Amino acid sequence: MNYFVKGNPDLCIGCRTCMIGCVVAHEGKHIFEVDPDSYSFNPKLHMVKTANLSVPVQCKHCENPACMAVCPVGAISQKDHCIVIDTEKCMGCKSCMDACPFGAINMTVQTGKFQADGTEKKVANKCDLCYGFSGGPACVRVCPTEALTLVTEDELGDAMERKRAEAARNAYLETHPQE
Amino acid sequence: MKKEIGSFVVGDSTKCTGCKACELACFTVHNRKSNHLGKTVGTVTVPVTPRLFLTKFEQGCMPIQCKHCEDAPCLNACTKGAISRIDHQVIVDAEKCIGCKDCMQACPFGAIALLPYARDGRLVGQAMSSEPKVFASKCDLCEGIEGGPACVRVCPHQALRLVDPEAEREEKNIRAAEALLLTKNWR
Amino acid sequence: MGIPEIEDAGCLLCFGYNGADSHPIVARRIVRGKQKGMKIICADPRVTETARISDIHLQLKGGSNLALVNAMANVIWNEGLADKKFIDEHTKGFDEFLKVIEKYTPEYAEPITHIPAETIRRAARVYATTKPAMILYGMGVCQFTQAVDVVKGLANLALMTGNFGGPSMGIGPVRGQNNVQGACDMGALPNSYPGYQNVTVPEIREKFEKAWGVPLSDQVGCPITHVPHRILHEKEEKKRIHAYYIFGEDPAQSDPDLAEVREALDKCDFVVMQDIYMNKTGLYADVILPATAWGENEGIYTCADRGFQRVRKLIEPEGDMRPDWQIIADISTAMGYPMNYKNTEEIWNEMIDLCPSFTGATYEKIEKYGGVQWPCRDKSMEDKGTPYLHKDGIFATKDHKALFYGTDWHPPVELENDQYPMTLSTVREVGHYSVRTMTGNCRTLRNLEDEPGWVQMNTEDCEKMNLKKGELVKILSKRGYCITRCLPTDRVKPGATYMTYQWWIGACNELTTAKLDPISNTPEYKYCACRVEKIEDQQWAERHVMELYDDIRAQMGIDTGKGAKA
Amino acid sequence: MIVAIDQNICTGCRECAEVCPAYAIVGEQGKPQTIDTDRCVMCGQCVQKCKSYVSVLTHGKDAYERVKKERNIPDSVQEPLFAAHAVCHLNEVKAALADKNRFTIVQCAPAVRVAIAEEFGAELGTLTPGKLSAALHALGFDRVYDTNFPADVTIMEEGTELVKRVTEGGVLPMFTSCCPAWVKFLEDNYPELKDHLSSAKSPQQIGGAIFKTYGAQLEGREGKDIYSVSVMPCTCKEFESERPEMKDSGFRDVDAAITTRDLAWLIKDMGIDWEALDEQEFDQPLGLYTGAGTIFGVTGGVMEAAIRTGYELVTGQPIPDLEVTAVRGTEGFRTSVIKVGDLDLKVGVVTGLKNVVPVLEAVKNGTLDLHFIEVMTCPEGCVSGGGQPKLLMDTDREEAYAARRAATFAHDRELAYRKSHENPAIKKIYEEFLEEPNSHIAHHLLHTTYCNK
Repeated sequence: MNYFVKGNPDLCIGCRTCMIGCVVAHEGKHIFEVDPDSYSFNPKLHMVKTANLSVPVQCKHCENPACMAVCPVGAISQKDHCIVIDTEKCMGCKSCMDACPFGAINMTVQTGKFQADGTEKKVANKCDLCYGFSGGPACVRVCPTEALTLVTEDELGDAMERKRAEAARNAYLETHPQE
Repeated sequence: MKKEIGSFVVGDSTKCTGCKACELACFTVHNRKSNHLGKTVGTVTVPVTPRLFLTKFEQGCMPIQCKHCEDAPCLNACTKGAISRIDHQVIVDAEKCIGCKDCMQACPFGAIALLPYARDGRLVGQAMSSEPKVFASKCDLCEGIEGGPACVRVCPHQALRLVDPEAEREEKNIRAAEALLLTKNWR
Repeated sequence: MGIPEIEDAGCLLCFGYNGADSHPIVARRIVRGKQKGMKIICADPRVTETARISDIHLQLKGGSNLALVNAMANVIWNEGLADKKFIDEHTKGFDEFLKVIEKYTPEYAEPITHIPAETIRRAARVYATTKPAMILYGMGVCQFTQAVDVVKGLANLALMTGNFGGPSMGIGPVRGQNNVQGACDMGALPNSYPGYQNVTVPEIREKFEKAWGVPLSDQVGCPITHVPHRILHEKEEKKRIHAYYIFGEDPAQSDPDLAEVREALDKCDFVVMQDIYMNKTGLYADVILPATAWGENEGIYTCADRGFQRVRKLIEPEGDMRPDWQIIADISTAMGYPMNYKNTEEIWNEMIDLCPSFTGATYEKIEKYGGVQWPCRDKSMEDKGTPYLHKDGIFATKDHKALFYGTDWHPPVELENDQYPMTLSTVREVGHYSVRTMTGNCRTLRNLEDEPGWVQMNTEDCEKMNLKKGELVKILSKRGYCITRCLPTDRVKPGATYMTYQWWIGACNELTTAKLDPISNTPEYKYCACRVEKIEDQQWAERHVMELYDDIRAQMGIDTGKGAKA
Repeated sequence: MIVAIDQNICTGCRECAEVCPAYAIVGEQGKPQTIDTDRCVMCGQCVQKCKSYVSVLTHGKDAYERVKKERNIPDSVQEPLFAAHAVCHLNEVKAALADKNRFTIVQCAPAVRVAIAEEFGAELGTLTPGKLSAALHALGFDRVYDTNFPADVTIMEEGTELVKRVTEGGVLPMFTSCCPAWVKFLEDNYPELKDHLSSAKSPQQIGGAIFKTYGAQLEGREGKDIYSVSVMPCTCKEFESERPEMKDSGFRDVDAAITTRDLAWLIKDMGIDWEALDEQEFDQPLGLYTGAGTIFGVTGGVMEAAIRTGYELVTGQPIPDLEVTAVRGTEGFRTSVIKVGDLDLKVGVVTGLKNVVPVLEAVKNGTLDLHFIEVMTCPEGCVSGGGQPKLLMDTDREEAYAARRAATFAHDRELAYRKSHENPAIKKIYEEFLEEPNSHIAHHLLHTTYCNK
């Protein structure tokens, strides 16, 4: 099963540290020291604030990802529990963006890269669970209120098992009220 | 200051009947001025050159048109500089196009066709050939045409949709966030 | 009380304080408190993050604070929820207070606050019956012309429920800016020497004269908010201000009624600006003194909970700049009073020896314990400072009794009218701090939000005006206008608008009123009448904003070649 | 075959089936469709709707020229061709025009003059009777007459018939019979109600019968020498002209019925510059017409024209309000009661053939209390006919119909005579030839009974 990071609206304070953490992780820690035009500020998760909730939304790393299915150039693939975009292959057609029901994919400028007519090159951008970096997803690590968790197969499986057992116990008690 | 990306039109094969009203409307609005089209068929004197293409496949049909890619292969492939990005949209300059077919090969959607080029109600000819000049015909999102994409407007089944990708993404974000409210106690 | 105590309170009354946007680290304590079962009552006209997770959200109409506070006191008394024993043993003036709050029934307060009477009752009951109950308040209380009265009103609630003198209770201001507490502690107030020692008390003056070897004035100085008046309109020649030395402050951005501030800076004979980056005030300065920034400095900051903390230097400053303390020492020396401090500790030691409440807070202790909350009077390692004040109900008055202080509510100064039918309140946004001298120069944060900022408006209001998210709008008051982006949100009530004050172009202080609280001299940033206008030609507006931005950067000498550069 | 679907071009979208009032289009979704000719009423709405054009991309470079040839379309035509189409008869007409021995008479229907200019780039609903007449003259027709004149005759005949049926107890309600698609629909689906149809022929056929008799007399010729063409907004008129009943002049009354679109092709094919044409009158006397004849082109127009005349026939008084707005409108079925002296004339107007089914059911059940019902097959009457200029974009449809309707009413208002019985040419033809409405000769030439199929 693919892993994914999910936010808990009860804990989130909407501070967007996760977004900054995401950029810092993906661009390397030196972004505070280098020319601002030399790096891309492309958070891979999006803070949503409505009247009654604040929470970041990011890729669910679906098991049957629509984004992967629609990509005409095979730039989206499954790797070690996550769905990743190969930005070298991506040509910014936005099909995946249109296909994703969560709005987890956006198009971002690739700093320093241009199209043939000199305009900015933009490619698809989404959570890659900090694929290839040590320490796991940066957003989870930097959240001041621990509102983000990495959901793994084991954890989800355990939770489901626990819930099933609870449901079974409850059903049993229904027919054996004396116990 | 705002970061923007290009809009595009997408078809919905579950609604499309394949009537080609979109193709005809596309041709009509794009040739209204350049080829003096009126409102009726009788005013047309040039071949129909749509910028989107009704496509049949095993399970149904739908129009296919340009996605206005943000790193557009057609644009990058065009050695003649006939394709450029104007107001976030990928636009072909038909006058500059020499019909080299590179853009067609680069486009993974087949969203470009080489079609006869007409001006002032007449096909444009070329020296040393009886064949008319052609141009790379692709969706320009009805740039400069009042009312926005004609295909979307004329579709009798609302099978075409103009996508504002960023706005739609934000809306989908909200729905996803609301789902998180329901799943927050997943453990 | 200390910030860490928040999460252990039984009940938190969060009043006019938006932790998530102002201090995420404090907000974290609130979230943790919620997880531990803390009841949260949030009084705020907006749905803040705290309001969102609160048990009761008192979404009051802006400018009705005291009516709400008095009504809560009224309910607590009338429903017999007051701690009579505490009142009898530890307080004075309760009977006079009762007379004031008598008329503030919830029904009386309902039309003023726009909160249903029953909700006020519910909140008062929860506050009075859940122990320990803590009150946090912020600029939503302080930035009104009736500010000090409301602080006292909140203290009244804590007093009448016996919520003083123990952990996780009492009333705590969560100060607006980092080290603003430190600035006050160090005497950056018109009326006090370091350690809140009044300049008008002869013995204190003499103590400082002796220590510093110079004669000192016995006159209270001029509050910052009086400066424009003292430059522009002061009749008495002797009182008129001719020179203005500003450091770590950007009045041309952060003070109300910017047009007046600019006029004052223009007319002022001599302006010195000392800051880490160029700012709006710097455009009017005769002399600019570049100072080092937080990572290049070392010294002590004071947290909102009176906690002294060490700040250490991370990197060596590059270029022509010095730490603030060195600049001051050099200027002082140049003006004929030599200051030859070798380091900050030397200054600190001189200061704590002159301030009885700070005397015990040595560098050694702060290092060892990670922080010391004053009062800390003894240098022995046993005196670890004071996590919460008024222990056992013993107050810092002569007779150790707290004084009830009741006042009537009065409305804000500038109310909505036909010409300006909406209200404007200035607020904070997380990620950008104060006047953007710090965060505005952080590229990463500027990527998150940049000029010209946003005006938060209710979605209905936006629909009525056909305003879309991100559209540029003009917002005006009778003092001025600015251009900013529209942010439709259901978190604010119809008729109200909110803007953050750090943007150069979306400078909401062009609109704010300079009317002050009579005691604190704090302006009414949280309430003035305004109007929002749609801009039909958005392309023009986008261009105009870009030109303004380039223009300001050019004036400040910032490279405008491609994007703002620090 | 008059209306057909080209199997090679049809994409199977079945948009035409949506507009077909006779459920005559059969086929699987996504596969080429065919027309069930037994059901088809040839109204041509499918032709108007079809957008599946002959495409270079889909059908190849040579497809366009091939299809044009297959359909006998003039070579000069360059406009898009579609899967659903009306069969073109222009070759015969062109041959007749070229034949010096034939005396060619043309008539054109009221709705043609408010639409044909669209095919030359004019605004929707541009009114051009003068240019239309000039173009027909330029094409070489020996006489350019007008269907509006026989429309006035229709009113005299049909109005008289109605008065008789109402006063003498005939079959009621009486249906109009001007619309051949409607007549065929009734014959196919409700043959038992045939007696409800007015026996008066449609204006086209009345014109045809008159031109080869009275018309021939006026020219001092014989009917056999005359080649009679009609220009119609309608694809079904050709079917009507081919009906075996329509030979009362002794010959086929109308030799060819072409559509507005066909005429535009012909004008272009003959190299006539529409823009440069000077306005010309229709030829006299059989081209003199009234506003009543003109409004036949819009839904409710026949009814309104009939009332304008019927009122005076019954009461002997001029109608107080000439414009009978009560019967105007575009709803599918609308009824009103018109005070005609002591009589409360209960009338109904149906437009859009699908809307007639409940009306017919009610007539069958005897639950419909009306005297006179006008039925037109096309959505808003003949202005929206299947032979009219075809819109490139259906989003213009509403505007097109409204503009053509408005132009028709504007034409009515500007004409010298607005009631059929006041038309001097009508008075003259009854004096000289027809004697009186519903006379024996009128009955012979101008009325019919539709034979059982």
